[in-house]
Amino acid sequence: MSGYWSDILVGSKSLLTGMMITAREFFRPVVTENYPYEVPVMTERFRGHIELIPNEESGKPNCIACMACQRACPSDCISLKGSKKEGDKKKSLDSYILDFTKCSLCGSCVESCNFNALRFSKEYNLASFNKDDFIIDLLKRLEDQN
Amino acid sequence: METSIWRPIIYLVGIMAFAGVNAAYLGWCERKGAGRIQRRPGPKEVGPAGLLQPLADGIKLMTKQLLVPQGVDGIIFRVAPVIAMIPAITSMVVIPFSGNIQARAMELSVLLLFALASLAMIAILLGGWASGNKYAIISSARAVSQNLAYEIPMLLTVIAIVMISGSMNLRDIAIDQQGGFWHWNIFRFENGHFLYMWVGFIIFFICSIAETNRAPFDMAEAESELVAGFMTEYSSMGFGLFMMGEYLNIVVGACLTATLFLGGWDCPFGQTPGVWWFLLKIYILIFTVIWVRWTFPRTQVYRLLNLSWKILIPFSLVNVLVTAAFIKVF
Amino acid sequence: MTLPVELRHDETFVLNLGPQHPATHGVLRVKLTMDGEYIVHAEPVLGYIHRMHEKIAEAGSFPQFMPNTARMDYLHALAFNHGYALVVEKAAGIEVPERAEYIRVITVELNRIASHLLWWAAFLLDLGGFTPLLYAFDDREKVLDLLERITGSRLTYCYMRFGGVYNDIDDEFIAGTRDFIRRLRSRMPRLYHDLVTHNIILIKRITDIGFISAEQCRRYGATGPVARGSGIDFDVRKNEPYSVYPEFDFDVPVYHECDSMARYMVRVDEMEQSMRIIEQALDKLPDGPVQAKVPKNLKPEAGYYYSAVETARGSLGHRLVCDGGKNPYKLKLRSPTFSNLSLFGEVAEGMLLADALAFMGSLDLVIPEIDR
Amino acid sequence: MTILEQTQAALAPLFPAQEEPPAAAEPEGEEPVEAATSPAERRPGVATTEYSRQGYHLEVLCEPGQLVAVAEILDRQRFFIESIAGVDWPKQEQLEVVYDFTTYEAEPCRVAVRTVVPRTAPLVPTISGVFSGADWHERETFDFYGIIFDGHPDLSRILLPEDADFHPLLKDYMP
Repeated sequence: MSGYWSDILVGSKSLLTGMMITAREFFRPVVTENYPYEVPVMTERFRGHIELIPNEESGKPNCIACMACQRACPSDCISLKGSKKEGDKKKSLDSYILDFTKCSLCGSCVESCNFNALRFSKEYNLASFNKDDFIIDLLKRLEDQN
Repeated sequence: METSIWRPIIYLVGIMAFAGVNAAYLGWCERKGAGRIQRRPGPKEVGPAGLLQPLADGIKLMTKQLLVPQGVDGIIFRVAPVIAMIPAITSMVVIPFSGNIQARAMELSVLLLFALASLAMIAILLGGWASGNKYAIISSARAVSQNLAYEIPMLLTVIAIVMISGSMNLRDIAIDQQGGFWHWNIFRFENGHFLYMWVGFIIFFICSIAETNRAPFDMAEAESELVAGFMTEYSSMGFGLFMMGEYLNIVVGACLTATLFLGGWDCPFGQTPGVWWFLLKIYILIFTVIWVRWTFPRTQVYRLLNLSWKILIPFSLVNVLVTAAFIKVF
Repeated sequence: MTLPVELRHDETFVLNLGPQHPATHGVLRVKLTMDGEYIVHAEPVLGYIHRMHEKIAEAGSFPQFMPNTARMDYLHALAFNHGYALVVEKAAGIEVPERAEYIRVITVELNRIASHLLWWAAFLLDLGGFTPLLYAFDDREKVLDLLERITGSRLTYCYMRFGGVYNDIDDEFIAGTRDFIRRLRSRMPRLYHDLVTHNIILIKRITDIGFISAEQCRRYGATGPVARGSGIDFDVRKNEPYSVYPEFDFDVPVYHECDSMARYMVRVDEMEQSMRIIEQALDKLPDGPVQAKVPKNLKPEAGYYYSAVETARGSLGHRLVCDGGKNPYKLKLRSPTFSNLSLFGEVAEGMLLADALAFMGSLDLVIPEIDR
Repeated sequence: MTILEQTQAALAPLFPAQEEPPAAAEPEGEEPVEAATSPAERRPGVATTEYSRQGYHLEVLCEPGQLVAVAEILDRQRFFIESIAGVDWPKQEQLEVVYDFTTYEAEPCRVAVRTVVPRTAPLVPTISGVFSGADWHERETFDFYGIIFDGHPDLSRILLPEDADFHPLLKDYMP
């Protein structure tokens, strides 16, 4: 019987405490980020899809088509072609296609690159109705940016 | 007067409008309230502060197809949502919004309200049954046992009120409490003696939450157990009507609580009474219902019945006896 | 209190709980044979998001499987990273620099707090309380921000490397972590406990529900908070210390009630213990490199290897078989919830539907980890 | 006596022929190499392994027929089952099943039980009667490798669809 009364008393008190807590929260400011109006800043290490790093002087990609990233990729997202142009010492890039539909953003490619040619982009608004939008030509992307 | 024919029409339109606006905007209030409690803004895109959200929702629901799944009882399935609305709207007829705003002051209005409240449960039972969905049937069975269990303490507390007021007319009960908050049933002083009617008020309030199937007693909907309970198979306005019915039941419950315990349209400080006071009271009560919903987790079926049979019913019985004794002795 | 079942008649029916159901937190299907609201027989049906990670592991090289580990238990991804890194390091004999070990522990424990916070939120959601979910998410968001800062992603981290971690942590992360701990410590009693733990509805709802005896735990191989809620003092971090866990002073919360409330309390207490570990690790954090020299083409010696780590849900085992090649010859993942869930059928028998769902919530299921 | 020694002692009577040589004779480093390339070549027996390198203390190689007896001994020693892993050795025409046991006791002790069966007739007795938890693990191994666990109450697909007719973790399986 004592359990009965203490249940009622302790129980009612706990319920009132709970209501007081939600009441307190009711008057506190909202913490929601107003997403499309307030755009978050991505952290420095944010792993978006990859992009090519342009050479500081020439603006051309640093990539020398060594294929390390292609080999490192666990899901075969990357296909690139390179060739040695007339008069150049190193190979340069002909095409760099990222199949983002398969990418799991693991960053193995960036890690494998020894020539400072790849980095993560800060793009996170990736949504489309068309699957083909995610087969990204990084070379073209770089040219468009310049 | 020649207005006699207009009177029912005016009231009908008035009640319908009141019911419609309430059903629509309580949804908005609930979402806003829940949002604030959870420290998010709630609906805010459609119109200023999301005020047009109910309109958008309504249009969406009305333009959608009412899916009638194969194997359901077609007629009952379609009729059940309408049945859910009837008691909610009809109940409004006898509610005294103020001294002169009341559609019909019936002698037995309390009785009528309780009869109608039981009808709301029938709608849930029919809807769940007709769906032919196992979740829906479980939900209906729960709703029935719950409503049965909670009608008893609710009625018992009301009996105490009726004994004090000596009337089953809501208008008379409200008039009996005029003249400031110390006259209200909840704080009632009778011949210098304090009647512990706040116990009855708490019991009544808990029961009204349970009767309207609101959290933490929403056993019938229990979205994490029964998906959406009796509404699982409903789409479009079938779902919409159930939702409206639910909100209207809350409004009726709040009106009843305000009339029975909080002095109806009386001003707490003994000044000019009016409909505004009544509305203020019911919206405070409705807010409390929303507040409760977004604070607590759900109870369990047998805990719920335990609460009713082991705590609320004994307490309300004692409440009736004590009240009777007070009235007899003093 | 589980009520005794009395089958008065044999009118049972089958209720398919899932694969799409709010309480299964993913695509788990439970085939319930019901008598009214009582469960006569419960059989979980798995495999709706099975992705055959073990075959993928065999197809790629050792480092190439690392991203996949985070995709099994997406709530405690870093522990899966850690477990896989440990077994390969064991096989290949790689030494991990001390700073990297500390960073691993800090991040794994942060992730454990995030995981428990999410469990707490989702459990309350199972019980019909929606508001605690958003409070917990508010705190979890802080953890995710911290982890995003150093790992670059918010959920599927892929942060560990053989012989170390991907990136070093910075001062801002350390300050942020300390802030977070302070914040959670202050919110814990006032918000979490007062609102939920001491709430009479919750106490009545989950006390004595889902009784799992210690013997049952052993027969089914249950680990983690499920076992610890049944009075078994078993935590891989203590029993088989790995990484730098022996250097820290922390307790393993054990409750003997064997019910859902006990499991609830274990997890809530574990958050506090994780915070203690993080604080100590931050205090002791040594300087040095975070990545050892590891050969590019990793070819561990042939043999059988096993390694276990403690994830938020229990003991995660990696059984690795190498044949001397650059791919894992066989990688078997022992997922904790797979074993924990196998208890469900036996325990749920005779329970009410609502209680069974509360019990299921207390097991803390993460379906991709069960299905792998 | 430590749990390790107790278990070793309890398991010893099962392998009478092979009492003497176990851990003492062979140096640990090379043993797994041999074992991995040709699992069948080692004789049945109990051997300690190097915990710091391999992550478990005791390795039991047994005939499929001895499995239930081993499991019962481990059950009496209060072990619990962690996992069951299949391994395919197509060159040797063999399938191997690796059982992992461990204990809740404070002193760590992990036991791996390995057994091999011919690839053409992969029949292993079930231990789900001893450890209820083995039920699902055996179903999973059946699912992936097609190993039949004799006496299992419900040996059906668990992770793959019910109507799957392949065993994906076999090395010669190509999707």
